[in-house]
Amino acid sequence: QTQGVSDTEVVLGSVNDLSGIFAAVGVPAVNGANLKFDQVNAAGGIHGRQIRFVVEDHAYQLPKSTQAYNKLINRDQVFANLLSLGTPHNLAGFQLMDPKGVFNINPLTAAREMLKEPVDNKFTGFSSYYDQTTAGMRYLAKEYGLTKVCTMYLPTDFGLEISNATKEQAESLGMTFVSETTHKPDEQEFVGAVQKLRSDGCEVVTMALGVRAGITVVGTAKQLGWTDVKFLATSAGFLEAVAAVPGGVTDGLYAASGWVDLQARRDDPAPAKFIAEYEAAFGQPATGFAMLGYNAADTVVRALEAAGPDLTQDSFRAAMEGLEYYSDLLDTQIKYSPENHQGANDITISVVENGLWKLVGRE
Amino acid sequence: MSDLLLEVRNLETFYGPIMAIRGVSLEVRKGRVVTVLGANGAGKTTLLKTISGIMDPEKGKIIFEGQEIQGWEPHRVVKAGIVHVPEGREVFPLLTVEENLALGAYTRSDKAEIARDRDLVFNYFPILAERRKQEAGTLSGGQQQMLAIGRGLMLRPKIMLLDEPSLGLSPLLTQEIFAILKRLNQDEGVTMMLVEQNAAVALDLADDGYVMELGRIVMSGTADRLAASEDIQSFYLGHDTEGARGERRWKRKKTWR
Amino acid sequence: MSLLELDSVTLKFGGLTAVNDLSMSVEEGQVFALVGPNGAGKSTVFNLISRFYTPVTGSIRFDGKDVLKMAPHEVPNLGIARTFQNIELFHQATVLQNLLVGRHRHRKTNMIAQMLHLPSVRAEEREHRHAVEEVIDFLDLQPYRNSRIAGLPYGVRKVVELGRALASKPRLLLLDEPASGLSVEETQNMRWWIDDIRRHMGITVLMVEHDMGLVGKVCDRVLALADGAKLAEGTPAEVQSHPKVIEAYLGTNAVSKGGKVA
Amino acid sequence: MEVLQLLISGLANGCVYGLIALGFVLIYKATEAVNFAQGDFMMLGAFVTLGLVNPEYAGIPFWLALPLVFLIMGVLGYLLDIVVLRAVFGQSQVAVIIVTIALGFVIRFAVGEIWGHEPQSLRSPLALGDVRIGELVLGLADIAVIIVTLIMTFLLWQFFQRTKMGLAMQAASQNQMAAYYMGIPVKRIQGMVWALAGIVAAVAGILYASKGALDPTAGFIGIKAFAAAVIGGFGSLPGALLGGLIVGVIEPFASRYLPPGWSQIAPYALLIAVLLFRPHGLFAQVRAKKV
Amino acid sequence: MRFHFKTDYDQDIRLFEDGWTFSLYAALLVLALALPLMIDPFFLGEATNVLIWAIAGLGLMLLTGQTGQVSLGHSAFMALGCYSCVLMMEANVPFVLAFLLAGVITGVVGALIAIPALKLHGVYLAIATLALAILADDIIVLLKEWTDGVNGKMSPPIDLFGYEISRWNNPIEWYYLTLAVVLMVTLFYRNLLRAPLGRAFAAVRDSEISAQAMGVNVAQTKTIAFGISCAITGLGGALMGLFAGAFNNETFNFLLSIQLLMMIVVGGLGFIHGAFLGAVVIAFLPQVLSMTTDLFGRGVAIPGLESGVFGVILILFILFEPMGLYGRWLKIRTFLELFPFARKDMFKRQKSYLKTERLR
Ligand SMILES: Nc1ncnc2c1ncn2[C@@H]1O[C@H](COP(=O)(O)OP(=O)(O)OP(=O)(O)O)[C@@H](O)[C@H]1O
Ligand SMILES: Nc1ncnc2c1ncn2[C@@H]1O[C@H](COP(=O)(O)OP(=O)(O)OP(=O)(O)O)[C@@H](O)[C@H]1O
Ligand SMILES: [Mg+2]
Ligand SMILES: [Mg+2]
Repeated sequence: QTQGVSDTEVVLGSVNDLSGIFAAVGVPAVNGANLKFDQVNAAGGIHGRQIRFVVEDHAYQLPKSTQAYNKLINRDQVFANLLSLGTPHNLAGFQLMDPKGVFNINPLTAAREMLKEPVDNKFTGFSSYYDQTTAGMRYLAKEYGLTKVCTMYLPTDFGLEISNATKEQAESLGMTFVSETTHKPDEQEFVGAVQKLRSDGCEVVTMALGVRAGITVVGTAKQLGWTDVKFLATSAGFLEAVAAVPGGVTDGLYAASGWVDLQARRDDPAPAKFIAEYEAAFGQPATGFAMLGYNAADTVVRALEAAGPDLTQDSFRAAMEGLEYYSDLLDTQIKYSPENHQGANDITISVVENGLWKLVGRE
Repeated sequence: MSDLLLEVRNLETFYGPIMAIRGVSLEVRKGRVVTVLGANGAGKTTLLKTISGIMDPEKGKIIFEGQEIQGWEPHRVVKAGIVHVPEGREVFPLLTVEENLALGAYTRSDKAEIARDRDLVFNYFPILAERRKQEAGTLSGGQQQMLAIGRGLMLRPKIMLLDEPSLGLSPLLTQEIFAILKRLNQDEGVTMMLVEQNAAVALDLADDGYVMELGRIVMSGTADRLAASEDIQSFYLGHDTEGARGERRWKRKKTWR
Repeated sequence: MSLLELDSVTLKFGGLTAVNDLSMSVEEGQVFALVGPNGAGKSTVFNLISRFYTPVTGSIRFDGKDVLKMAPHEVPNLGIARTFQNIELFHQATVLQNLLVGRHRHRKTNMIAQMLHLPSVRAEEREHRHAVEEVIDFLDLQPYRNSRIAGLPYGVRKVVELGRALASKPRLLLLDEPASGLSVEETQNMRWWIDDIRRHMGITVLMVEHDMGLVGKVCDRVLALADGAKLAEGTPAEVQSHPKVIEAYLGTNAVSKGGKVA
Repeated sequence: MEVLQLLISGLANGCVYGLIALGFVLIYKATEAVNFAQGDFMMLGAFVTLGLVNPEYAGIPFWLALPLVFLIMGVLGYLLDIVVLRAVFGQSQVAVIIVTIALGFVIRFAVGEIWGHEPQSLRSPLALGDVRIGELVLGLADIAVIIVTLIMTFLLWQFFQRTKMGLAMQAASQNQMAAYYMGIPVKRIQGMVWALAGIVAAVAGILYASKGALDPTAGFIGIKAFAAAVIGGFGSLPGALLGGLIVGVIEPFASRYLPPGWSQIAPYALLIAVLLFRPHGLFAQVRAKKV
Repeated sequence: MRFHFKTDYDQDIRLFEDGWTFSLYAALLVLALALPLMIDPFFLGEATNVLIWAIAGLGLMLLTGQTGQVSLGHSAFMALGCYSCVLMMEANVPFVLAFLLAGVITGVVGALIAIPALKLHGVYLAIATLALAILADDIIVLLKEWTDGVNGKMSPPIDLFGYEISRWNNPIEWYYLTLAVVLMVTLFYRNLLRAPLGRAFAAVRDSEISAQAMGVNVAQTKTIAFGISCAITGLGGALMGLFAGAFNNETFNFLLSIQLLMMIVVGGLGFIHGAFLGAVVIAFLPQVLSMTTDLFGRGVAIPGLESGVFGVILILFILFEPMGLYGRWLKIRTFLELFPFARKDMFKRQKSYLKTERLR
């Protein structure tokens, strides 16, 4: 008997941030996944099994997340977790999941440790922040010949990934690392930081900030008349709301990410369908993270289907490792293999133009 | 009786499970001074607090000018014309003397009259005028007591409930206070209910009196009658300290128990 | 040598001279009263002795030791206990606990021993309790032993405060208006208590009191204060008949709870 | 020039803290309660405005919406007092602290439910446009913040200093029983001050939202405003403003001149330093008790 | 109704008032000891969690409930306890020693911090300590050589005299370990309360001026209270970190301090029982909420529902009984004891009024 699997049901879990500082990421992602699962369940489930998706809120706090993992794994007996948010939170969860072989699929963190040993039960959805940042810097260096790179970051796992990428990869890209500033999530005034980076002569600034802060930084730089600089965000800042700030405040902001922006493609058939379905279900506009959530659920569903009626941890792993398809929702190719547990390797580079993200490059 | 101003009927007040007032009834007639005597913990303070709405009674009625006022919020009671000069001063410690007095006139709006009354208070207690800018919390105990009384006067009440007005005042000032109260009563017709440990002066000023013990009224009558009672004389006036009790340390039994 | 000596002590609050070049001395075994109009500086003198205030000039000595060199919490260790005019009890605690705090200066065990509740701690606790029960018996506080201060009438609180001071077994007791708010009967009790405190316990008493009846009966010596300076000093009778005291303090028609005074 | 720019931006920044701190102080001065939800009040005020003004919601013209916002927030503050705070009237301050913290949770939840968790921008006429004086740049919103804060502080200060109601509020905070003895309707007055705090929060929220994006966690800057109020001497209105300015100014300077990792510590380190030397803040409201 | 006829001072000094009370607590202890036999590992983990919260709560209770100082900085001391314990364990200090030393270190640091903080009262102390809690987060990041900054540390398994205890392999042993710490802390706490130091705490809380006049060194007493409080909380923090399996700077976020304060108020400020009742509420409520939402089917995950409902429940708790759960229990008990003589509105709150705390 496989944990979390019965003849009529397969239990999936997620430990997410529904009320903490990353609720803007966690909530739409969970909604997106729910949308997909509801559709699948309504259509009769997979091999006769309904999907039960249990979501726990950790509000971005570690002790709460262990509590949540304990509940999901020991009480709800989940088969797999998906979309779990936060690097340390996931790492703590591995301690419980690894001994039981519970899968961790497409966690909502782009940290490289998401594929640490034992890698058997771990799958990620898209490129890491590290790779995204590197790709973004490469693009800007090539396109504009910029060489002086700086970073602004929150002292969190997320911030550290991006600042490390900036510092470690600058040289290999023919750039020099010049300066850095750190911030707190509740900061709202960036004149000092922007002045500092400006006087240090930064040409590219990688950003690992909260969404609200990121918008303010770009706005402040504009206000102070600092125009000969490129700000580069990652998938964490790759949100419609950032592009849609009135007055063109964020115009010219770059973002490197693992997918192509949803709103920019809202007239294409797959995104249009998703946007309509999502808005009908939740009464809120669909966002990139909703799309990610939907896609992760889709990946799991495909694997469950491929694993066949006899669902075990081994059959599921084999199914995941054989998955290969083009996601027209994300506009990226998804391919897993026994050697590669990272689904999408594409990195997209976009820039804000007229209130929308415009795709300018792809790796 | 048309000149009945305040009437308390069968009042019971509790502190949680503790019954502090056990069915008290009393009457205060317009223009009279009524004193309530009683030992420690008899419930005098509780009685006054219940009348002024600071505490809620559980049973019974308080009728002021024909209106039932029990259970009212205290500020409404004040508006109706009852002012309570509390035990233990209760001044506003971080406000100046002047501001404390100004608050006494909170319910009034006639500026000229207020100014006149304030000058009157300053006239009664010149030290307050001298210290008008001092924070009330730094006044000496007696000075705070003067302020509390002065503040009560500023309200221009129909009836004043005075809880131990002479507490901590010098003998000279005690005499002056009682002279002032007498004047207020006689010239301005202010009715008073007076709780006072200094029974001699209280009975001297009062027209009627009640004696409370353990939450009940045990004796009542005109002040003169009470003053003549043997029990009152020995327990509240201390007449026999030198005589009957003398250097004896045991106490005589109270006959009303 | 006197037990307590104040030598030309002066204290100012801003422009106000609350105590003005005051000298006084209290002999061992005396009951000494400080009287004077409201705001004369009597409580301030107490606060100076308790080290809540530091005088601008002058010295305060207790049993030859310089009180001004002590921190406020060290003063009780000299054997000085006090009560407050406006009652400062630990209002959330019971009477018993209040009195036990009075024993604080007699504690012997340290924190670790107390945490482990070693036998020495228990022995000490019994000892404190014994001392406190004596005070309770003396002041007739038995009915209130386990009542919280918050629910006690004013008069009882005054007595509890006296008890708390007594529990510390002081050599000098400072009483700020011990009889204010007490009825005649209770004032009489207070008189006997003060007498016993002096006679049987051998404690010197310095008190502030407006009830001249009480002062006349229990005090050996009276000092009248006005505007922070000495007005008169002597036996109760001498001070009470001093014309300046009558004018500034007593009035011509002084009454005390126990009847007419003069 | 750079220094001047930092200073001016810092002042504008500090005024936002000052405005929130004003809300804290207001309630403290009149009730001695500490409202830990004031930051969330501000956030709520901003979202209410956003809900009324932004085209994707009600789309009412900004200036027309303002009185409506004040009304809504005032009523909310008053209701809050009636429904929640009156039940703990006369109870220890810790109870009020817990209640307001919990209230913050509820407000954050409700706002997230109604307006979502993604950052949004208020369509405020103040958000657009800068003012340039030589090399100095200031947003319109910054200037508005400075002016409004100065006016509000002055008005509130005068209100407490000069009016009968202000005096009664102070009295009610110092001794509720005695205030009742004076005929002051203590509970009603407290309700009014909560309503007033709601309005002040709305003003702060509107100005805050005009300066940048807004999301339900914006209320957390209340903590810095708290630090500001304490530095100023909790309970002093000019102190709140001064504290806000100090915290606001130290921030840009710290991030400009301190090494990364240290700059964010500055406001809190400053708070601790101030308290070390002035335990009750710059305009201390605490006195030694006379016995 | 039980009557107490006291014939001996020891009756007031003893831990238990009488045989009845003693048997009550003995039964409780037996129940606690037998708990692992009765519930599954998941709930046992939750029970352990409750006990850990209770330890941390007892620490804050000593300071806030007994001495009257409100601290919002205790998350910093939990962090200190946790990091110091784990660092020592990593340096091969035996667990028992590392654990106790972690308490001592936290206590000493707490006392040192208390010395300047002593001049502060009420809101000022609360905010200064809140600043401390916020700073702790940054300091952990700055000390990344030791603390591994934001990446955090994995908790090493506990080696108890050669016997390994790990959270996932032997939850029962973990539970007993926690229970032992709880018993020790509770006993120390009780002992303090019935000794001069405990009375000095209460004296400082109620009136600093008269405490001073009774010879209580207010500064020293507060320092000691702060120190002991921090030590206990540090132990709680160490257990919390070890139990969580992994921890970093955000684990001991200032929100933890706020939860801790909520916990002791909801439980009943000033009572040892309050810390436990509060811990049950704080640790179990989220679980209960998430189980109830599971019960109602998955539906649409409502973001932040948990903290929203949590807030509402806390508000209701306080409105229903500002004295906390234990206060309510005391009333119920009195009612039952007096039955049938209790009046219905015996516990109706008489109006109460506050006076300023700005006078010291
Ligand atoms: N807060 C309280 N909680 C419980 N009981 C109280 C409370 N306040 C007073 N009591 C009880 O109520 C009774 C009456 O007290 P009250 O203060 O009215 O007496 P009093 O006559 O004014 O005494 P005193 O002359 O000493 O001022 C007392 O027995 C007291 O024990
Ligand atoms: N902290 C202070 N600040 C300013 N003035 C003060 C302060 N403390 C006392 N005073 C003033 O000093 C004078 C002496 O006060 P004190 O309390 O000693 O008087 P007292 O003799 O005890 O009077 P009472 O009999 O009324 O208690 C008073 O005028 C008082 O207003
Ligand atoms: Mg009384
Ligand atoms: Mg005095």
